[in-house]
Amino acid sequence: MSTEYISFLEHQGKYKGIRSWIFATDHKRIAFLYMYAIASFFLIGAILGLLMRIELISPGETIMKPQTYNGLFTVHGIIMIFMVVIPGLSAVFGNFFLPILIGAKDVAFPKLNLFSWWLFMLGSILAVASQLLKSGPPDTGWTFYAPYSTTTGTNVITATTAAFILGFSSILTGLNFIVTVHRMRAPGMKFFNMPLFPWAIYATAWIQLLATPVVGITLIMLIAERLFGIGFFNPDLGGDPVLFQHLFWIYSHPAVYIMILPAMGVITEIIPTFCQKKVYGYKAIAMSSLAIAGVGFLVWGHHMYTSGMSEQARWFFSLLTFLVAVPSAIKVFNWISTMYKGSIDMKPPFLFALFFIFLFMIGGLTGLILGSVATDIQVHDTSFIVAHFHYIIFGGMGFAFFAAIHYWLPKMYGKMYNFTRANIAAVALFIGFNLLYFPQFLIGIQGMPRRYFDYPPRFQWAQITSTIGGFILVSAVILMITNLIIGVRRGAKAPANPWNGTTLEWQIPSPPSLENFDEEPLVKENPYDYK
Amino acid sequence: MSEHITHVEEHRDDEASKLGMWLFIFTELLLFGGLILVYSVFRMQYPANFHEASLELSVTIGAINTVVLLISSMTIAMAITAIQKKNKKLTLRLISITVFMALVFLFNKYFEWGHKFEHGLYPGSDLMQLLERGHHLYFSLYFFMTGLHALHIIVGMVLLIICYVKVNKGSIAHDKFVFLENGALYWHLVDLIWIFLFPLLYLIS
Amino acid sequence: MDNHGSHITEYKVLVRVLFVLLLCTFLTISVTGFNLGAFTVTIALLIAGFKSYMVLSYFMHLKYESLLLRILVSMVFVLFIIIVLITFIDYSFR
Amino acid sequence: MFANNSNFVQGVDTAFYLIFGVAIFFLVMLTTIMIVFVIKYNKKRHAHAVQIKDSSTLEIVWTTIPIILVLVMFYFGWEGFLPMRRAPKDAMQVKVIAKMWKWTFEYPGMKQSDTLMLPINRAVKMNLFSKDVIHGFSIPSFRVKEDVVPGKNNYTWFEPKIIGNYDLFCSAYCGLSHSYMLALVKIVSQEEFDKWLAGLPVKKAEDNNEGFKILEKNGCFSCHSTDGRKIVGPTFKGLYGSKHDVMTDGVTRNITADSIYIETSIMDPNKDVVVGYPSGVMKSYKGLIRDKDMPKVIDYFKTLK
Ligand code: HEA
Ligand code: HEA
Ligand code: HEC
Ligand code: CUA
Ligand SMILES: [Cu+2]
Repeated sequence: MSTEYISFLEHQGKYKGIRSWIFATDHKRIAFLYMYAIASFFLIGAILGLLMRIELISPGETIMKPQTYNGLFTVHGIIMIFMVVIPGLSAVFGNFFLPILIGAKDVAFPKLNLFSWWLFMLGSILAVASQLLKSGPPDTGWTFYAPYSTTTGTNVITATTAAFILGFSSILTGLNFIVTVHRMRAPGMKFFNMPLFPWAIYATAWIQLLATPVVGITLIMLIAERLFGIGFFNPDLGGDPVLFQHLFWIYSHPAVYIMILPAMGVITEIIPTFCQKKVYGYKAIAMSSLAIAGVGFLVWGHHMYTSGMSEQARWFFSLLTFLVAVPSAIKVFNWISTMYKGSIDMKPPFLFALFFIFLFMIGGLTGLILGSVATDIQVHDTSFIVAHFHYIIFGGMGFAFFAAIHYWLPKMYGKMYNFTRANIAAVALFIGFNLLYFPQFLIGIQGMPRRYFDYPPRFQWAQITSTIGGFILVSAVILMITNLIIGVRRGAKAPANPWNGTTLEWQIPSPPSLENFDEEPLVKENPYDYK
Repeated sequence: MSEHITHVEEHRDDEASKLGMWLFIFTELLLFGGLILVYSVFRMQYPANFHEASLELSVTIGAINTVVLLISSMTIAMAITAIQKKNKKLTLRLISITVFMALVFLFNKYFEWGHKFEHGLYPGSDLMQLLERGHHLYFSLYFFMTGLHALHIIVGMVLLIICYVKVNKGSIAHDKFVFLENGALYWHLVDLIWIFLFPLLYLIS
Repeated sequence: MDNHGSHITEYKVLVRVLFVLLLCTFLTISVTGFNLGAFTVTIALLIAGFKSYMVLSYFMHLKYESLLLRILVSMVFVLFIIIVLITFIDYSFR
Repeated sequence: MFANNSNFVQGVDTAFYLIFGVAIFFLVMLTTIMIVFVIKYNKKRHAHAVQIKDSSTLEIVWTTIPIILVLVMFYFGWEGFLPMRRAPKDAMQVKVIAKMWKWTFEYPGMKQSDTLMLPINRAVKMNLFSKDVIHGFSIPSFRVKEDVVPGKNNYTWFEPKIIGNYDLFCSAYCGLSHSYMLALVKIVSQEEFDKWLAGLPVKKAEDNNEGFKILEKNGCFSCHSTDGRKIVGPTFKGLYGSKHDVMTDGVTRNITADSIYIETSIMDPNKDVVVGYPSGVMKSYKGLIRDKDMPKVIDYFKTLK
């Protein structure tokens, strides 16, 4: 059935215009839908973050009232976590490249895939609405800790409903991907012939599937608590606020691995390509993804060291937290070893990947400080935590996203972007990023609490540095995005295999045709088979 | 060109659908799992109160409902055997029995809940606020768990009714019955959850 | 793996399973009638566990499914039990 | 890096130094290796990649070493923490009462203070109580932090070692004025402390008004004063019977604060929002204050002339 090649972007389906997008069941179009939506939410979230930074530039009231600030970091957190980084890589690049990398025509359930996107939009709209509705933005922090969240007068119900729906969308995406990996691999492709990005997506999908229901039911309980006073979390009625924290983190710790595993997968694709070298320790990397996903379920209590948990629980959670760091360490070692004796081509995606490794190491290594009980007691709920997770989420997942878009954009749009500008943007991003978040580590150790609208003047030097860094960061992001947009609009035509990669996506034209493969793809023993 | 699109959509893989259904069942199990976790924590903290409060429930109604669900689970499993054996009429009959059983279950539940409501016992009621802590939590859990379960019964019923229509139309037949299989799986899930809810809520000593 | 060769569970097997399940239900109710202290819960849950095993294997045909699926199902139950146990590391020592 | 302000500083800081040491070592080492590779094996210098085989020995080595290292870190972290759970029996007991957004410290003999005054070199056990939501009791200089969870009797203890003034922060997010929920910790000599404690007035007997108790229990006084001060919300002093402007659905109107208005203000506070105050800050107390208690509350308001 070899028809002449028509890219999926030009392909004429049942619908025309915008409807050919929002009703598309093609995994590639859905990936684009996600990407545009997520990029817009990222923009909103980032602006909220920047507003917070401006507020914090000096002690006392600078540009807003405390209530506004409290609403800001809550909505910033909800948007960034539930609408940007959790769907981020897996819904965009997972959707686009998972089927291609395993030699499939689409995901297992294309309609369900579209449905997930619609749910995602519904949840997102609700989340944004919670910011605008009458009683004011939710002011609970993205963690919705009871009993504050059960008593505050703001739009908590709207926000939790939004999070619930977003969670449901995430579950369906995960379900779809698991079935895709099990049932849709091209003939001859065994599990251990899959590239490592599909492996990462597969491990992630299991977390999405198994952890998300727990937060779903927790949020429903929270809503019922507000509506009917069922009392599960209200100490006056015999409930237990700490139980809420358990339930919340049973999901939300695994969720941090939903964010980082696909990022690690992306990096694992990029490094071998630009080193022209087989990835080092294929099995170790694949297995460490599963190990992170599995052990990640057992460490949630490290967010609750100061909540008054039993000593035994603190002991257990601390021990397991340390152990879960080991598979991440293995991955870092493997990436660096892959560079050994490679032939390294410093193109923008690779530069982003290097920055990723550095920032991820800082984020992860400070995670060790948090895993140890004694030191976590000191820095819990301080800006040290804020720095830790921005390093690991934005520096990790964020930079991986940027790396991925620079890596795969030629394939997705069939166009090239300007490398010099991309490199400048990457370096500026890196500098701005470190200026923004590194000072937060320092004042965090000294005790600057997080979620503070106002602070003692002795911390101001760091806050100013941060804010300056924030502005550099914004400029860099704007530069990067402009460059990409120019590339897509007016860039040179991209060849099918611009980086000389070996995985399946590079064997088909850019952009791919509707069914990806016109003839059965050729599956290799080892996906990273460089000569 | 449009045959391309239809081609992608018509790709049929029964094993994939079934795997998908099983994965969905996993999420449902963990959804109730969260509730059971809450239940166990509170039961550990208020054992005596939970026992006293559970005496308010009628073991008889609970037991009848258990039997009803078990039977319905069997009939829907039989429906699959029947369709595999190309016995369309029997399949239809078995599905109707299952749906009927579901109605009986809901009917019982309705009376059970209604009875509580009459006594002013419902989430958010004044009486609830006056109860002892453990009793309050018990009844909150009771309403929450059985309520969510009843919701699943309703969803399952709708699924089974769709199955009925499809069997009738012939779009579910002996060589393509994965939809019925999935509907049945869902129904068994409802049964599975009840198997745990029954002793947890009704039989506390 | 393909559907056409899939297993057909005979009616009488299903009836027998139902019978066992009903028996178990009766057993649970009568067990909780006696006061065996902490054991009552354990026994009730063990019986419930057995019942769900029966439902899973026969009604849900798990017995005739691929090994992979069986492993996955048990994985989910094990995961849940582990989560409960870990939570109780906190609650039992408070 | 830190002065020895309390007995925990050493244990905690040892863990800090150790983990930071390992972290910096790995960060520097791996970054250097990475940079060296990038330069040395750049395409220009190294045009053809050399494919190397995986080595299981290497894999095992770099799995084992981190495992050993993390276990060591875990051990020191735990050793630094454990003493925090071993409060001496003879420690002085101080009850910490947290409510939105104020700390109160209750010393033996029903004496209350807003400042945490403590004698040097004496173990104190802080018994943490919250009247409303979760707060966080945190004194960074002493390396102590524990959440103040309503309905749960958490505690922490420490032994101050250096005379001086320290900050006490509320570390757990607790709403509007979370960042203003601060207190001063003053470490003084034993004599000075005794003198100060002796001079501290005994807590005044609870107001016996039923309505007061209800409002106290619901934490109204964290936002409303009874002495004319404006805190978060308007004062209750003279409220009953007064006339003032409120916004109802965006329209300003003048009302008289009668019992119906007060009841609406409590049950549906965002309906009539007092001009000059934010809406959405006060939550509805529907279900928390029962209807039959409402007359008592109103009666109490009447007493606040
Ligand atoms: C992408 C998200 C992400 C990821 C991957 C991680 C990864 C880790 N996190 Fe982080 N974390 C968050 C997101 C993330 N975290 C967020 C959002 C919060 C705050 C939530 C909130 O309260 O709002 C948080 C909070 C948080 C806490 C709670 C702090 C507190 O509130 O008191 C803790 C405590 O243990 C912790 C630990 C860790 C650890 C040990 C890892 C490990 O997995 C890291 C492993 C990586 C490495 C170790 C680095 C690479 C390895 C080497 C360079 C080799 C050398 C290594 C060794 C010798 C071991 N994190
Ligand atoms: C992915 C996660 C993510 C990301 C990317 C960010 C990004 C940013 N975050 Fe944060 N943040 C969180 C997740 C994230 N955040 C979470 C979970 C919390 C905790 C909330 C809580 O406590 O409950 C938090 C809390 C938090 C705080 C602490 C509040 C407090 O405790 O008091 C601060 C303070 O400065 C802050 C700042 C910022 C800034 C300045 C940015 C950014 O502004 C960084 C700069 C980036 C840009 C400015 C991009 C600009 C983009 C465009 C111009 C166009 C974009 C378009 C396309 C991509 C197409 N964030
Ligand atoms: C979180 C802070 C907060 C708490 C707690 C709080 N209030 Fe308020 N209250 C406010 C604010 C802000 C206003 C003004 C805005 C408005 O009218 O909604 C207000 C307004 C009022 C008014 C109207 C006052 C006037 O001058 O017209 C009454 C009456 C009132 N509150 C009663 C109560 C009672 C009773 C409680 C406790 C059961 C309580 N409040 C708890 C913040 C609070
Ligand atoms: Cu009290 Cu924050
Ligand atoms: Cu975590």
